[in-house]
Amino acid sequence: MTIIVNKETTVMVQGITGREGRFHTERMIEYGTRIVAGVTPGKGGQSVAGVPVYNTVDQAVRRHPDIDTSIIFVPARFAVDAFYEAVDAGVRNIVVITEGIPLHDEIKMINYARGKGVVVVGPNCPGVIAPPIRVKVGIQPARSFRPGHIGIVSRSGTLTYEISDYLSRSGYGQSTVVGIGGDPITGLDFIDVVKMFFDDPDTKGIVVIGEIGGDAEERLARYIRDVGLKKPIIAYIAGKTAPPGKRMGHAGAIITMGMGTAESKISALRSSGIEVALTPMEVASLTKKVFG
Amino acid sequence: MTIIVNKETTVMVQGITGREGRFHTERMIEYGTRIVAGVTPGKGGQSVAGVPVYNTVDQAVRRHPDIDTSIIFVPARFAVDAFYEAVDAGVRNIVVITEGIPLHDEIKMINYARGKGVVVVGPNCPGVIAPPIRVKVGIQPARSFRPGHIGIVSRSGTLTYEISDYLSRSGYGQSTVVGIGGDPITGLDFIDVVKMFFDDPDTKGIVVIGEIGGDAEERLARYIRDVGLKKPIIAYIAGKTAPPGKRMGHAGAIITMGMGTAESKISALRSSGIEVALTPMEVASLTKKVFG
Amino acid sequence: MKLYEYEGKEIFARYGIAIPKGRVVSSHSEVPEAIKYVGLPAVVKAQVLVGGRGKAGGVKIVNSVDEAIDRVKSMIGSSLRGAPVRKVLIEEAVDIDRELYLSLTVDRSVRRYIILASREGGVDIEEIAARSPESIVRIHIDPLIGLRDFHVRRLMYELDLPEYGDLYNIVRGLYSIMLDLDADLVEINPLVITREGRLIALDSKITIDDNAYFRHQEFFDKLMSEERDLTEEEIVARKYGFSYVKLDGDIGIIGNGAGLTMATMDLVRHFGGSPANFLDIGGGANRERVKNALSILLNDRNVRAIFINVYGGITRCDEVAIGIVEALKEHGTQKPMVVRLVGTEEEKGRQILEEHGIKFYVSDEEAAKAVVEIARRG
Amino acid sequence: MKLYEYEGKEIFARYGIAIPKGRVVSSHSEVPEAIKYVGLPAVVKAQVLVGGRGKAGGVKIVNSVDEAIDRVKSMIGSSLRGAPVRKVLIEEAVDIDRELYLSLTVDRSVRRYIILASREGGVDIEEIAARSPESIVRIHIDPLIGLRDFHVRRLMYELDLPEYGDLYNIVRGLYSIMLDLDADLVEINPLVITREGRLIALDSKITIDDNAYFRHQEFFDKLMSEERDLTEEEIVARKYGFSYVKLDGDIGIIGNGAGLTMATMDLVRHFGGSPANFLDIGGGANRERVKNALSILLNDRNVRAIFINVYGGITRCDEVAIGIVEALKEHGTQKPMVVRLVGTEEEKGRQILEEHGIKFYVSDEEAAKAVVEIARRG
Repeated sequence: MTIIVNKETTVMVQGITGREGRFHTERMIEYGTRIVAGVTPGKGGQSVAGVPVYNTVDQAVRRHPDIDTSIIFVPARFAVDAFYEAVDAGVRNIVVITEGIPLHDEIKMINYARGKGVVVVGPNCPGVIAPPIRVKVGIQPARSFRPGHIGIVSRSGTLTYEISDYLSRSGYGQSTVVGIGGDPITGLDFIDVVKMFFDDPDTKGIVVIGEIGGDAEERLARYIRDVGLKKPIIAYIAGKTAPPGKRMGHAGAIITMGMGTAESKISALRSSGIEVALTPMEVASLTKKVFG
Repeated sequence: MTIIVNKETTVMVQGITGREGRFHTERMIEYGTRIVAGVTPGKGGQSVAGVPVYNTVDQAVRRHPDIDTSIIFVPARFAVDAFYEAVDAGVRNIVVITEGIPLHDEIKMINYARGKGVVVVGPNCPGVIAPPIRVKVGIQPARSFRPGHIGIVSRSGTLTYEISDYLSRSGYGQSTVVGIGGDPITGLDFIDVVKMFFDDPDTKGIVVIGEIGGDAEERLARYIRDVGLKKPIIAYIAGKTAPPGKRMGHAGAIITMGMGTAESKISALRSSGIEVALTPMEVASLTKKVFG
Repeated sequence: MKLYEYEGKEIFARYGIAIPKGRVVSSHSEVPEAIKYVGLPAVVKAQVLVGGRGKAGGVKIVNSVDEAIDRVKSMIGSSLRGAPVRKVLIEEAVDIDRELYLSLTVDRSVRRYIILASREGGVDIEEIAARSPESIVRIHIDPLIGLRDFHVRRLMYELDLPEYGDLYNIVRGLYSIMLDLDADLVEINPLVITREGRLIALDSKITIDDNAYFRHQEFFDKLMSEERDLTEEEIVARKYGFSYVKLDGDIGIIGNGAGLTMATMDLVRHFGGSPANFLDIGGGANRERVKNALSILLNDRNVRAIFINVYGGITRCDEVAIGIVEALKEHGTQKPMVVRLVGTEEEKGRQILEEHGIKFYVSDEEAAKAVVEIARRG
Repeated sequence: MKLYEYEGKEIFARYGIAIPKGRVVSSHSEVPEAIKYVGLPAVVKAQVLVGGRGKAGGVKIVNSVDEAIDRVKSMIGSSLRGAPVRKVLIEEAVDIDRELYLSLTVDRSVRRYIILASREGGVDIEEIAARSPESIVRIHIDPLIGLRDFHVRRLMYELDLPEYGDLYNIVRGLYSIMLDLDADLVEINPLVITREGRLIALDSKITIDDNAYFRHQEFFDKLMSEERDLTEEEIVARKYGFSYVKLDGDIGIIGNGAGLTMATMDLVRHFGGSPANFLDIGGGANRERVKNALSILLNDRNVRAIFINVYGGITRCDEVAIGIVEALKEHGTQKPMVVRLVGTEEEKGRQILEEHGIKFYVSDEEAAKAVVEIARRG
């Protein structure tokens, strides 16, 4: 089994006719993802990589009622509308690749979608990839991933490819890899995804890739203290050398109010029995240590 | 068992120091309801019928963390705020007695609360009463009700007392009686409550008291056609003589767009195997016919 | 509360929805000035709140000032489907290419706002719904996110009008009006596309939620300062706070609670009688309220017998009884009456009635049979 | 983007939040006029965007025009905690009874807005949080229902200020500012209660979400037309769209993706080196972008060695390699460099580097060790 996506996952691409949408639609189809529809207002009737394009999400889901997942490539100023359009149409999973969505929009989008039970990956994220079933709803380079039993959840993009790559080369493939996104507000947090991995029989161990800022890692540590370490977890935290009060790229990566330092995260995770690697490569060696 | 309320139901009264709030707090306590707190801004520190009054719901629930239900007597223009205050504080059931809440407020309140999984009875309703456990969160006259196994769900107030009274006199007491309210938008509809009664082992039969306007009865009929008549249902529909296009008291009781006539409701219900009484008294005689 | 066409159009204009050039007149002496402003040919439209105005002759095209004066003269002071015409709207005649229907209201069954639209305008939506329900475009709006661009986009594609950028502003305007003014219906029928491709609201229908009065006091008071053709029901409702609806039968009905009052009407019909009205005195009515309610029916010439059916919850039977006695004292007992009184303070109430020789019933069915019998005997 | 105190206060005033009478001056010649307007004693406040201004001498009370001129003279053109002072705000001195802290921001961990307040104002909230966390009032606001009266009521009771009706307007004002301007922080510290019982915002701190630029283009452009004390980082970020942060080490870092770039910095530190910066070229960077990034570091005197760590996903290694080669051509190779290049088009990228004699690594750890060694040898 995998999480968020499965063998039946049927995908619609919002913003399919844009440069990025088009490129990644091709890559996702190549990888094996079942993409049945695209949406771009005004481009209805065209097709991209053999996928029919519709003017509205409503038209797409009426024509393809099996759509359960949407991936959004729409530029930031229109992404919010596209997002609500997908929720309104009853889509169950939404992957928001778009970066630069205003904070106040994000906070409302996510609260609204969670209230409807919709799973939101992102915004500002690489998406979800499940190597065992060759389903990719995202922009990840396929070469970094191998089928296997390690679940990865991460706040960053390239660093995840890097670590997955190390794991793959060390013989530890992945069950599902989820990039929850780098913005201060994300649809899923570490706890949500770790819970899913705990419940997934095909995931034997979990890698958590965190970074400074916020308290997502500390909350995960608290959660693990409460429910117990049901599967081995190995964590890596980026930003140990970052000074407080500075934004490190991601709007999220900022240390304020004395919170969110790498030290506080690492010590919280360790005190919950989670192994913490000090370098990306060490994630692979710790995994080896744990699984032999 | 009963629905919505149970033996542990612990109640807060919002607007407890008003005339109605005070009067019905006394009646509810007399009946047996566990009321632990009241809220009226500016009246914190007072007490009503031995119940301590707080300035904010937050203070009340922090002091009495066992509060799970709120009943709102606050006047219409402040009721919306009181309602959100209760949802925000994590109360699980909210009974809104207040009538005259603007439609646009109601539609937002109810959508919001349902998204949070909060059970809303009303607005503009008599509340919930469960004679077997002597819990009343509402304004019903206790004398009309007897403990028993008939679940009643109704859009009106006095008509419900009337029918309950007939049932009580005929030897059919009630498990729980729910007045969902007479406004066009209500927190619960017939389907919600009938489902609960189907799941309640102590409810043997169900009485549905409908009226003209809207399509709540037709939707119930459709639902029963889909899931089957798991317990006997007897219905009564008020407004058979009402002309179209006129509002009959309740904002809800209006026939428009060719919809919501008594005839359409009665025939929909009957075609789903639901017995329909033609007079209030006949509800009792049909009950006798069904249960012998 | 319903707004007149011209009132609704003033609001449309404020929200950037195009309307025809127009002037409201309340006397034919204002017509030349109005025609000068709107030009010829023009349309004169009687301002009433009832439906079916066009079929009843309330809308006419005029080609000269004299014709306009004649039309206005014959309209003002007349009555249209029972409603008095006090004002007439004179508008430029618009060059119509197509007529659409567009409205925003609440779909109670799914607890959402709904955009209703049709490529057939100018016709009653209920007629369209009856004739070809599939031709009505229905787009729901979740109140938690409100109107979004995608709703309008859907509407445009479903109406096959993607080129009309104006439609965005119109739908946004309707939505803002609905929320800002607490309207429960905002309708444009027809919304016309002119030969030049402009979208213009040819009519307006706005209904305001009375419950929201406290938020718009000034606006409501301004509306009420206009002479409005309120129905008798509305006047009574505003004066006493009752829910009152006149019907064409001869048995007057008073009940407490809308459901019970409707059930009472139904019971009378069930036993062969014919209700003259619906009158709900509401919960917790005191003697004064009961007296006022009864007075309305005692003064109604169509009412031959009266049936008072009260189930006392918050309402106390003794208060009801006293109210009845006082009303009868004031009016004398010109009309036969059947009283059914149960519930809170039932004993006291009955005692009061007995002392004044008023018969009462415990069973609603017996009471209904009795009042039907009385009315039949006349 | 951070707003200056005076800019924030202009916004406060527009939203009905009381502020002291004040004038902004950018030269001492404007002082007499300003003092005439605000009266004496007055407060002169250097306008900078860094914290701790008071402790650094940026706020002074003056009792005469001459004193005010002296203070302004010494402030303007000076620098406060590294920030140049270009403007000074001159305000009436307010008769303070109590000082409070009040702000609105986003609590990311629960995805809600949060009102933060304290009965202790004028102090850094982080200090209060560290010293007595329980004294901070925290009230969450669900974005789906927004600010409601009950939130403010809670705040008033928790601050023990139920008599201050003004607080409603202030909190409503802050909330509207936050939403209308896409602010992620709106802070009043201190919010003072005067001896006459008025509530006045003595300071302002507003930070605007840069992502919302498209909604406020005019406003942002107006702000940017003012000379602002932008940091070098902000200037670079605005010019090239990089995320760039200067640090005090000597190894320049370039990465693609914030997480990977931070991890690269950490790796350098892990092996005993000291990063000179954080520079994230983002996803899908082309040669131009890589060249610009490298130029920044080549021009930085503190940088002794450069570590480029790219994991190509959307980013193509060949583009990165070409960018590096071009930057070196332009600058000459004054600085030692370690390149680690893997991922999309890795082979092509390596080939280009090899052709130009640039050494590259496959392992990030080896690359990090190498660059630390190079920097150490100097």
